[in-house]
Amino acid sequence: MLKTESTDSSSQKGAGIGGPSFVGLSELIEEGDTVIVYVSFGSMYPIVVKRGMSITMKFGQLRHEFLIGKQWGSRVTTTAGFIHALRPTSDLWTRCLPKRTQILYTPDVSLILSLLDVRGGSVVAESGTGSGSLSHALAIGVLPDGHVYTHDIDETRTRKIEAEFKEHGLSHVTTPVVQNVCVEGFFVENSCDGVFLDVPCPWEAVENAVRALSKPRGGRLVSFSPCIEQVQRTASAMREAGFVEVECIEIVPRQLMVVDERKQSLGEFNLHGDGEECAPGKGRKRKTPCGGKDEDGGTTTIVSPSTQPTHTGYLISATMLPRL
Amino acid sequence: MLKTESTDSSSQKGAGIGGPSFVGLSELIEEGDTVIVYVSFGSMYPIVVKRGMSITMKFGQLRHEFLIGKQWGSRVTTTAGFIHALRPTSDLWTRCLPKRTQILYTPDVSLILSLLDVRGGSVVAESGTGSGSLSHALAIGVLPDGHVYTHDIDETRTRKIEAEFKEHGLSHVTTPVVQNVCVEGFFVENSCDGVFLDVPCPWEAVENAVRALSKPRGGRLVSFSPCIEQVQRTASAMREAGFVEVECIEIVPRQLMVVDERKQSLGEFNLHGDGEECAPGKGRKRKTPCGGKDEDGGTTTIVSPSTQPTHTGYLISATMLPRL
Amino acid sequence: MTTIESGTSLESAAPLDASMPVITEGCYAVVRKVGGEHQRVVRLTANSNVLVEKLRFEAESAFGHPFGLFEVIGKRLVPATVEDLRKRDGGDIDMAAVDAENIGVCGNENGEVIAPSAIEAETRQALTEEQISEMKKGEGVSAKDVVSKLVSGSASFASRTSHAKNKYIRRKTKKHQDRVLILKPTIRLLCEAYLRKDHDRAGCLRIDQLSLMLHQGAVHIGRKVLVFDQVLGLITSAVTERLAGAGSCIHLHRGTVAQSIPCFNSMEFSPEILSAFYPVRIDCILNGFQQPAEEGAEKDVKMETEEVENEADESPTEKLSQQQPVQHGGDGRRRNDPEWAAVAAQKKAERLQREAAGLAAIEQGLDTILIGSRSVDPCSLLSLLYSKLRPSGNVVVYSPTIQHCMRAQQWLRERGAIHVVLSDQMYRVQQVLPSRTHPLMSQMVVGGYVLAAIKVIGTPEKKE
Amino acid sequence: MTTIESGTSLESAAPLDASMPVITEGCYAVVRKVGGEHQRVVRLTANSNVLVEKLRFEAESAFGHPFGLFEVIGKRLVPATVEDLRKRDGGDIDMAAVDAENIGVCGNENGEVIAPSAIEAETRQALTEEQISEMKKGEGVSAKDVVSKLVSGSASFASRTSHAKNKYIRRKTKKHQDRVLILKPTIRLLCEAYLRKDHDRAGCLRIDQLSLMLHQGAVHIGRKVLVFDQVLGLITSAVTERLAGAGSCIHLHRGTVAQSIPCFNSMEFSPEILSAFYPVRIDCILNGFQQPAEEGAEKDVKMETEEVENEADESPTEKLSQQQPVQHGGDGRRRNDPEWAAVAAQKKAERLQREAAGLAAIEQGLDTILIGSRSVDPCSLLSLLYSKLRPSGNVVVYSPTIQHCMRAQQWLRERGAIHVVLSDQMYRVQQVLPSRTHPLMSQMVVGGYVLAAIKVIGTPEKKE
Repeated sequence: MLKTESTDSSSQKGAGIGGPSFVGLSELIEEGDTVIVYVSFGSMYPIVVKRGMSITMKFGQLRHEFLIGKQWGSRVTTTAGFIHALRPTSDLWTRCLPKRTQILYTPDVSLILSLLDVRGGSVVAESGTGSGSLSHALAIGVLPDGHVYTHDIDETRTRKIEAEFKEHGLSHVTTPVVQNVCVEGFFVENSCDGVFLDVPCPWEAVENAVRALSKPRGGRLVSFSPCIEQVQRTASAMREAGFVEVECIEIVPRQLMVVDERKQSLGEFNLHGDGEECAPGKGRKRKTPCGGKDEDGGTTTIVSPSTQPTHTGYLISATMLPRL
Repeated sequence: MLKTESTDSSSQKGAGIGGPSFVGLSELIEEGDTVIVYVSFGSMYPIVVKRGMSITMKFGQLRHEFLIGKQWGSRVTTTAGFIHALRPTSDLWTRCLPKRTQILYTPDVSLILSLLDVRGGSVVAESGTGSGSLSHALAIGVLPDGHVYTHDIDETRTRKIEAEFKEHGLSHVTTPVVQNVCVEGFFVENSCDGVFLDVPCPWEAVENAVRALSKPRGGRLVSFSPCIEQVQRTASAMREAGFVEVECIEIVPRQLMVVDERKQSLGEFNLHGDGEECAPGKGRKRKTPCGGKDEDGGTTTIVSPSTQPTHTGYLISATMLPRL
Repeated sequence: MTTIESGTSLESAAPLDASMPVITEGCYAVVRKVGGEHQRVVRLTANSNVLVEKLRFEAESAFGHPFGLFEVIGKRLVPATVEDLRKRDGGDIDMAAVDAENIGVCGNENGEVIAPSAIEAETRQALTEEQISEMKKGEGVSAKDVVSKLVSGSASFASRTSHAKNKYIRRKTKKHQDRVLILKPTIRLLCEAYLRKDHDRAGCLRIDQLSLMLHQGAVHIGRKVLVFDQVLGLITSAVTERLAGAGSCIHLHRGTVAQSIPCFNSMEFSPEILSAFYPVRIDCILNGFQQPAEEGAEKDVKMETEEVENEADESPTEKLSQQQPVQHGGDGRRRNDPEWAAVAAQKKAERLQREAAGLAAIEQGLDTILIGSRSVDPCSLLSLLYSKLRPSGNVVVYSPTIQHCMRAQQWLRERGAIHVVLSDQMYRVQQVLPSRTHPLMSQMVVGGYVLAAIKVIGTPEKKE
Repeated sequence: MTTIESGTSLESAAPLDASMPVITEGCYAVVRKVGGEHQRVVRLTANSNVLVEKLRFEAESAFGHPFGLFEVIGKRLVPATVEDLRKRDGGDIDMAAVDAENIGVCGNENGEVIAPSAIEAETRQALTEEQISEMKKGEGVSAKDVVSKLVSGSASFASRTSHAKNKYIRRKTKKHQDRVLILKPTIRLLCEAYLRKDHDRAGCLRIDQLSLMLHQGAVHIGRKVLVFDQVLGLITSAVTERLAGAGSCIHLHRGTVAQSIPCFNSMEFSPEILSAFYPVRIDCILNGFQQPAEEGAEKDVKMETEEVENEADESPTEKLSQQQPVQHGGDGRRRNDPEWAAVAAQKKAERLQREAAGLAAIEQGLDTILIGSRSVDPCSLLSLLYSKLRPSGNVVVYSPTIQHCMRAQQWLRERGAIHVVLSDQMYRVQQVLPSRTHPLMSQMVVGGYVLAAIKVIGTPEKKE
């Protein structure tokens, strides 16, 4: 469906704050910027704009040239339709990043930042890096002068996130590391305001997390686990390690859609039916017959789509108090 | 708050179908009937009507005499207000029964009946009896010619449910038994269409449940457990015992209230505030000022009360296929 | 079913009920692949094939066997027992409620992270899809055989952790599963099947909310229950079953005969149970609870014969007059056939008589009104029916549209109804597997709202 | 906070940041009993007592100590460490997220059911409430001592299963807990505290939905974010923090000065962070994004002095001009005092200048509009503000009222906004204890709806 002719983007720009892409707020799209090519809801592609390149999507081709000098948010014509050129944000990036692993999605990512008390200047350690969905949010959150140490056991993934951070103007606040935090510990000690774990056996990393956290400032530990068995062992390990306020939260988002309310009287139904008989199994957009008069056409909400994510994982969080 | 002068109701009537109380549908209230004295939402008391008795509630006293001959559903005056005399139903009974233990509430009770495929004529075994919330629903569900064997280790509870069944016209379809199903097994073998477990270690009763279920007809096993650890062991035991379609469900009801929508324009808010400043912390019923004109006063729903049950237990259900 | 006399344990007694339910030609069944996610409601007719999640078998091969577990071997069903399969193949045969997509990165028992290379290697499979397909066509090759071939064909299997091995086998077994459950329809199974098939037409009504309606509506034997069912007959079926032949399920319907209630038909109720079922035309309700005068015999007879032709399978009342299933006329029968017209006329007379009885029951006073609405405003029903509800009677309104329930609540409150409760509920399936217990990652999340209330008398109506 | 240079591990290095946060007189703190369910936001002033879940202590005894864990001994706080307490008393000190009422019938380790007599016996306690109360008044008697006395006073303790014993101790310890956490306010803590205190005034805004707003609104340094905050300043605080002093948080407010934002005040932002905070009167927005002309100096000065008198604690901008906390005039100061009037006049000039800068920022183009509404229709805000949003800018609307979000969604769709997402979410706390893991039995279940969208250009507006 998506074919991009440029996979190598060795452009070296964008290392400073206020630079391009994720943090910058320039009026116009420049070469080297990351642009989210938004086709439709749920269908968008990130590209790094480079003259001579083009992107081919299901509904047409687009030459990067056409984007340069355009205002962010512009509608741009492709060979067979149009797209919108959006400024990259952490939320959009999560929705279209190149997936190398299971990733954390926006509802969890945003809550994790709050559970870690992330703010400008925070020092945060994360493992594993995965595809960098959370890593981007953390990096943007600790700007201008905090730091994110992101650990993964896989060198390929680490190198990829390093390149992405460079492209996105986030290198100066990030350090990707190939390191198994369960075995080798974290890259820094007595330094962090927050530690985040998304590893198969988080309980093995809890003691190392204690070492990573700043002693004088204290800090927060957050762990994400899909299964309750992991939660149980991790919570015990946290209590054992001296954390307080150990709490386990689950959130389940629900996407809603605004639709016209179906409303007819019994008489109307008796006369005309409910419009189902004619077109069985044809989805939501059926018109409910109500005998000509379109009386109080209210709206209502439905959950849509009908099947949605109902679980991603449990978030266990805890506080390490300042230690003298 | 509630003081009833009559605790002994040794009336022997009501053993047949179409008799009084729970199953009967007579027009008028008679002596010996169980009546739900409904004061207000969340406040109701079950009584067995007996001449000469009276019930004293927070808002007044009511002599049983006044109920006799009244139509069910009537408003009846008390010394300091009024009540409604309601026909007992399984749902109302659950809300006001004498609690001897933790009980199962309507959402779980109703789903359990469906998970057990309860219908007229079903033979069902239950343990423990507890306060008989589910037992009543089961007994009514298997009418006219099914049977409910309800087991408990506590003789007091068993004797009480026996008396209640008599009072409620459900004796002929019920057999309360003092028996530990984990150790001694169920009262009947090769007989049941459904077995329900609400015991601390349900996994210990699974093999006995298999024996209780009808071999030629097969049947359903449902177990209720508050903690996930119980669920894990029970599910394993079920699979081990040859059940199929082992499924664990959790339901969380949410009570909603219809209220006026708060809606004002920015200008109205700027001029009048939102009505909060005057009466901080005074609950929901604040009036949002909107400058006189009461424009499109729509309604909306809120969850109310703000704190609600968010977990009762997990329901594990499974099917035992017919065995030759 | 038989009630057992209390007083003694029945160790080694003979089966109490020898009528083990058996699959017969033309019967309805709920078919589900073991560990599969979908269940289908099918009518098992001779010469028909049943397809469920890519597994196909000949319906005819099920006839005469008890409902239960089967293996599919070369499109034929072979009865199986859980015990035998477990003895033969080991492990648990049940894999329902397992996330299909729950793959991702995972650790081994020692908590070590598995390098992604191990996961990517999963695709390094010596067997091609065609070869697998070929294997399965051959008779006698079970899913187990396919999976063990897949395991030996996997380049990376040996290098995996045992946790990962377990997962791989589970997933592959599920995919190539050749076991099928053929179950007698129950309200529970039908509710799930129709919700999955078309949740919109089923009004998003889940089994938990259907159960709640029955319970808050106090539906039990002897009660007169009026049902407005825009949800494929789910409510009508459940009520009819609960009445167990005593009381009345008064079912309002459009047109001449009850229609759009496939669930009701699939339940194949016995005549005894059906004796409590009273279909009544909405026309009658709108006509002041009177059967409308005949408009034109010509048109009516035409409709009646059309009904006999087209709705034969759909009409649930026919069993009332005959113990044996009706042999429906083939396509060859002509509308003008006088014999056919006589049948139609008799059916019509029976139908009208039944309807009259239903209307009489309404006049005696209803114990419960159950409304399961999709498009019809419940207030439009309540304004016609509420006066027929006996005091202390129950009304329960279900709708996937909150506004329906909000308006109905206001309507009922204005008329002094008490114990008014509006609720929705979350319903979530948990995967329960050793070390992998969590709610399913993705599920159907539709549902509706249930409004319950009790009618009382003696309360002055509130002014609005 | 300091960034560590990458490249080497820092084993046994000295603390990087010696500025361990310390409790000072007049500072805000979040106070919570260990294992307690409620947290309170308090300002710790000399001579004040703090009461939290029946535990009372003198605020003054905390001054000079770092934020953290304390024991209350005779109304005085004594700093404690988790390590010491665990050494001394054993067990885990943390009992948050445990159901208080989760008692009921329960089995022992061998799965035997406990006879109800054992449970009822719990009330057979030799110690009276008065005796317990007396014990706790005496200095040096810790919760642990109380509990051990309770255990020896319990007639049935010995006969219990060890599971039941464990439960009993846990429950009693929780009740008589004398340990308290005094924490520096964070957005997370404030959000929880205010939601519990008055969920209605907090607009039912939970931390997960607040976080989602920030994220979908792409709030980060450098952005110009307009905030309409009817939720006690939760959104304004979170945005101001995220901007870290770079960018603009333009806060719309009623009246002369920003009001009803207690969360903002509790955060005690540094002047550096506050430099990105621009309060702007709604009057200006309604006046075509212009500061309204002065109406009457008399009234204005009166308001200004009232502000100085009454809203001193509430006014968040004052720190901008002074590094040190302002010493507010006592009640004795008179409104007509010329010195006082001069202070008021200067404050007013600063305020107007700041507001002008905020209005200028709006004119330059907003990157994000965040609306957290309780009563104000979001469309009424969008119709004024949307034109000021830059293309590719984000708008996020939160409201506890779905209709607000529904109308806003339609409004945005009509103007061609893309990536329009409307959502709510379930939020549930799990109790995680050995063999007793389950969601809390009862929780606050309020919440709201989050609507997010992105503005684009070049799209023809849809006709409606």
